[in-house]
Amino acid sequence: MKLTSMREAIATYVHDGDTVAIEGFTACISFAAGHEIIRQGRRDLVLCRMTPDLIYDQMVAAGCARKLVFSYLGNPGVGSLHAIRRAVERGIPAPLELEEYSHFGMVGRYLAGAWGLPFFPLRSYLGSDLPRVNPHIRFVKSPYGGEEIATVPPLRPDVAILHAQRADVHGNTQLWGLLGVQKEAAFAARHVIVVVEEIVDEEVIRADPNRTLIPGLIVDAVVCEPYGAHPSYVQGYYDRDNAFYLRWDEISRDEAGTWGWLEEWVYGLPDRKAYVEKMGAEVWERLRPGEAWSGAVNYGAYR
Amino acid sequence: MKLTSMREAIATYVHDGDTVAIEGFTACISFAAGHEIIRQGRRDLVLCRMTPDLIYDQMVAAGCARKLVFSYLGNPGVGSLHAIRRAVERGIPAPLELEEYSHFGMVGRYLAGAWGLPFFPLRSYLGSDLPRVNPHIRFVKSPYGGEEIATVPPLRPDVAILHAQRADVHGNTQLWGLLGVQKEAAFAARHVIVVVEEIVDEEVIRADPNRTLIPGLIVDAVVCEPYGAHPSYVQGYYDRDNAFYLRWDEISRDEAGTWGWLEEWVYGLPDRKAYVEKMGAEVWERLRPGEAWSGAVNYGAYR
Amino acid sequence: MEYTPTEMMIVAAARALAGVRTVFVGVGPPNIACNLARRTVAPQLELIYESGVFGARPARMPLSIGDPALVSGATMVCSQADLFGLYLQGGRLEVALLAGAQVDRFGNLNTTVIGDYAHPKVRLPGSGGACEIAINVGRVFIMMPLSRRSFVERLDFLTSPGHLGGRGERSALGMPGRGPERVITDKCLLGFEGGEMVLERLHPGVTLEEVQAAVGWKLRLSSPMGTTEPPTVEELRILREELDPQGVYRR
Amino acid sequence: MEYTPTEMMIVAAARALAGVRTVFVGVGPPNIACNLARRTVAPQLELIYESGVFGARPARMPLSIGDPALVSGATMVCSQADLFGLYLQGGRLEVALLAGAQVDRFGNLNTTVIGDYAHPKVRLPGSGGACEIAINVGRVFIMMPLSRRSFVERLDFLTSPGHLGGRGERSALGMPGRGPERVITDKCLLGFEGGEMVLERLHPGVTLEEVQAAVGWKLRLSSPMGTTEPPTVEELRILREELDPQGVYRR
Repeated sequence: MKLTSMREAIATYVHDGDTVAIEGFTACISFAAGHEIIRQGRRDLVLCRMTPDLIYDQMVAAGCARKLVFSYLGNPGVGSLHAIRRAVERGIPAPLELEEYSHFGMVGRYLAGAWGLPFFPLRSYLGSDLPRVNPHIRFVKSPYGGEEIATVPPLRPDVAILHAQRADVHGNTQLWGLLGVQKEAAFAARHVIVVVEEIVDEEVIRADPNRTLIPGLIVDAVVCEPYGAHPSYVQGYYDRDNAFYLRWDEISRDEAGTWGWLEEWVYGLPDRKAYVEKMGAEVWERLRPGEAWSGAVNYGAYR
Repeated sequence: MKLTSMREAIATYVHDGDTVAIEGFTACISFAAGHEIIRQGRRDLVLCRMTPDLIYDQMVAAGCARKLVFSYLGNPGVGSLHAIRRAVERGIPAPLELEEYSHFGMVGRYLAGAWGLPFFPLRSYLGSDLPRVNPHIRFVKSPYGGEEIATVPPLRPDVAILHAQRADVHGNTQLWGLLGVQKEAAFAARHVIVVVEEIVDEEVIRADPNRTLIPGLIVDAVVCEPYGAHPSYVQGYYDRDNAFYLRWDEISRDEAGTWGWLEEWVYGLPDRKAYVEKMGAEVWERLRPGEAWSGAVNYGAYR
Repeated sequence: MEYTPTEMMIVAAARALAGVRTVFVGVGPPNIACNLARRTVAPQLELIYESGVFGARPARMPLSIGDPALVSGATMVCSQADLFGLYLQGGRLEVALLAGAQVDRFGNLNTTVIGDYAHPKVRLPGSGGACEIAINVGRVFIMMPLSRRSFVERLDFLTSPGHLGGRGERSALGMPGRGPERVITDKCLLGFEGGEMVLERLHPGVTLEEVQAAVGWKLRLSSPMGTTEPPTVEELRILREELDPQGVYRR
Repeated sequence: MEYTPTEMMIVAAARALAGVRTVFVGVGPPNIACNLARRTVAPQLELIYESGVFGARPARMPLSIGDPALVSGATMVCSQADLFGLYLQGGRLEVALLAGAQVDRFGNLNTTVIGDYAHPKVRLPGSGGACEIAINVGRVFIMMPLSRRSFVERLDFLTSPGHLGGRGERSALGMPGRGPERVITDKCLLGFEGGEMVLERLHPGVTLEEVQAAVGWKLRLSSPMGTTEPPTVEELRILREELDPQGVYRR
């Protein structure tokens, strides 16, 4: 396929029981993909993300997940993720298994997966209780002097879903602003869905090859979904909807409120286009940044 | 110091016996720095480079080096490096110790140095004779299933010298085109000298933060040396002087020819400026590429 | 001039950054403290955000460490792999400001759970980058309000190592960083001796009894006991007018 | 139509790439062969250069794998760490074309020294990326002119592993790649059975005796022995007019 709809992409590459990584560190989180997964009623997913954020709070509330692989479980700058806490503390709607790392540990797991390594070594976890509750965190002796260093195993998601500013129809994807672990997650995964604000001509990509983060070579599906990362943000396209991150703290405090929101904004809508329309022009107006251009560099024409 | 002359930078950060890495994969090789090191008569250097190229052939011929740490010893696209072969095969002008890896092994050594790791694991060297002749190449058992994987130790040069298109006076450096191991070598080194075609205003760097490869934080000296990478090239600024790479094959075939060239183009000149003038305008004209601009992206103004 | 305990804490943290070149920073009070330090005692201070931003020059006070305002106009933006590999583990960061739901006398921090891990009373966010920051950064400043709920005899979970059981235990494990050096609270300042917290200064108007009552173990005291200089007019002006005009962090 | 042995070798290599999606390529004949394949049997073939360039569209024939003409207009340029880590070791590359100063019957390659390592008769360039390419890439095609100096009974140095001592030795060591699958020369085509080279086809006009005389061990033969289809007019036209107008690689 390659260029396709979100409905098609999720139907084809996300199955019950799959290990799924929707990454993006604060920026470029594909809420559009998460909502479509909820709509299609996927179950028993193993959800991987450094920072589960609101998107996994919503997917857990909707009953899509059986397990979370993560390193920071909070609503950034606000507080708790209430739906996930309900699942963990009280098994609502269902018990949720936790596999917990630190940020660097998650980065190392993606790196090992992407680099085809049996493990990744990192200076963390010494003296911490984390290895006690997570048997996947181990230690190895350096062959140079025998020092002990922590290791994490490779993470190979069945599918990684990454949002970015733009790609061509072949899936060659360019991202700027925070890079998070988008590249490592993409290369670690068996299948890759790229979601972008704009599909651009191949020549736009080829004009700046150093800006290409994910090559079409490893991309299975490209979905064009403007505002698809809201309420997170896309550098240069729209701001983070901090007001919504605050509102979610109230919405999600009880099951009724959470369900009400899911009914209205996910189940009640056919697709992201409807979400964007329902959200309304003034919201997008409020979130639109001014312009700040990068300037251009010369690669040179060599004949 | 930071912004300074090549003479100052070399005098301050390159000492007899130091471990030095002048990196750059085909592109952005700081010949200007290598020639200044020759002029200042440094001795017993341990020279590290994936591809020693002409610059180390010249430095070895001049008697600067006691050891080479490398992974590919050739004149790319042409043939042998005759001066280095004379040193290795016949001890002329002096015996040269070799510490030999594969490309990935050198990359892994820089990565371990840059990342503060005691070793870097990689899938190489199995069944090869290289570990037999290089005891620094070892193997470790994975703590997940006990598979054996090769390791290389960290490389921490006393100084790394990297050429790039541009930097600001604080040393914030932007590079495009081939990236080689410039970033990893810089972070692995105890001191960093950055050599650039242009010093630009800090605002030019800040307009495109994703393009910044080496932060001023780790840079000790910035030298502005236009054409400082000739006969290698700088993307968008000048072409590779393939004619010179071919000519060097003849020049370097005997000691007399090699010495003659060094006398005329290194010892006989005070600095790079003189080299550029002596080379002549028509050479730079011949090597000037046409224009091919990257286009600009919008980072957005967030207030 | 009037000021709140939180303002005193922020000002004290800013002063502690005198002479520091690189600080690993999160949002909220630590971010305010670092920006106050830049405008006062540490003009050369470089802030590095966990999101991978270096040399940020935000046009507004960032609301999260991933705020897009941190990116536009920054000196450099790097991947999380580079941030943790090249900068943190690579030994490029001098100081980090950390906090937790619980801290013990050795500066070990808990940000994971209250109660039993398998059946937590409260599930907290977890490590984030704190565990490797605590191990790799040059020096750790702990910055959190003093309270008996937070300063405990025994942690429910050790997320990020401080001095573990005391003197020498970090180096025995080969940790690159020197670990916790100061604890900056809204009531007092503490240091460490032999890996254990020692009360060094009381903020103006705070009594030793108040402090001891808010700590879950018998505090070691330095003598003579000092008193913190109150915030200056200038410190408060920058804090209130430039850094936190909405007064979000004043309470 | 007349053609040189080198042209026959390049054409045979191009044909061998039929159906391949990604190839790890160096300059010289392999580069010409890959570009010929794209224009004939493998239009979807993606070339990846050791210098970190993907989807190159050079306006001139590159003179080195680091030629700036490969960068301008390419789909992506990445660091050497990403190239070897994400692409090669990450298992994204199907085929690589390799050569050496010496090859043995198991497809093991020597690019390091002739003679003793400590006191070499000839010091060769060394591994470059060949050692890890030979271990990690899906399948290896060896492309080199046949000669008794190169096809030897015993290597002076084993730089890049082929099938080592024969069947199963690679997998026993847990190598991701399947190793050498074809040997493409200027006189013949060879395959592997049980990890050992087997002569499969003679190029037009070449005799079995010529081939055996240029190989340092008793060659195993497949029966029936095939003959290579000579280069077509179209293959030669593309090769001579489009890819190598100067005729550098025709000799």
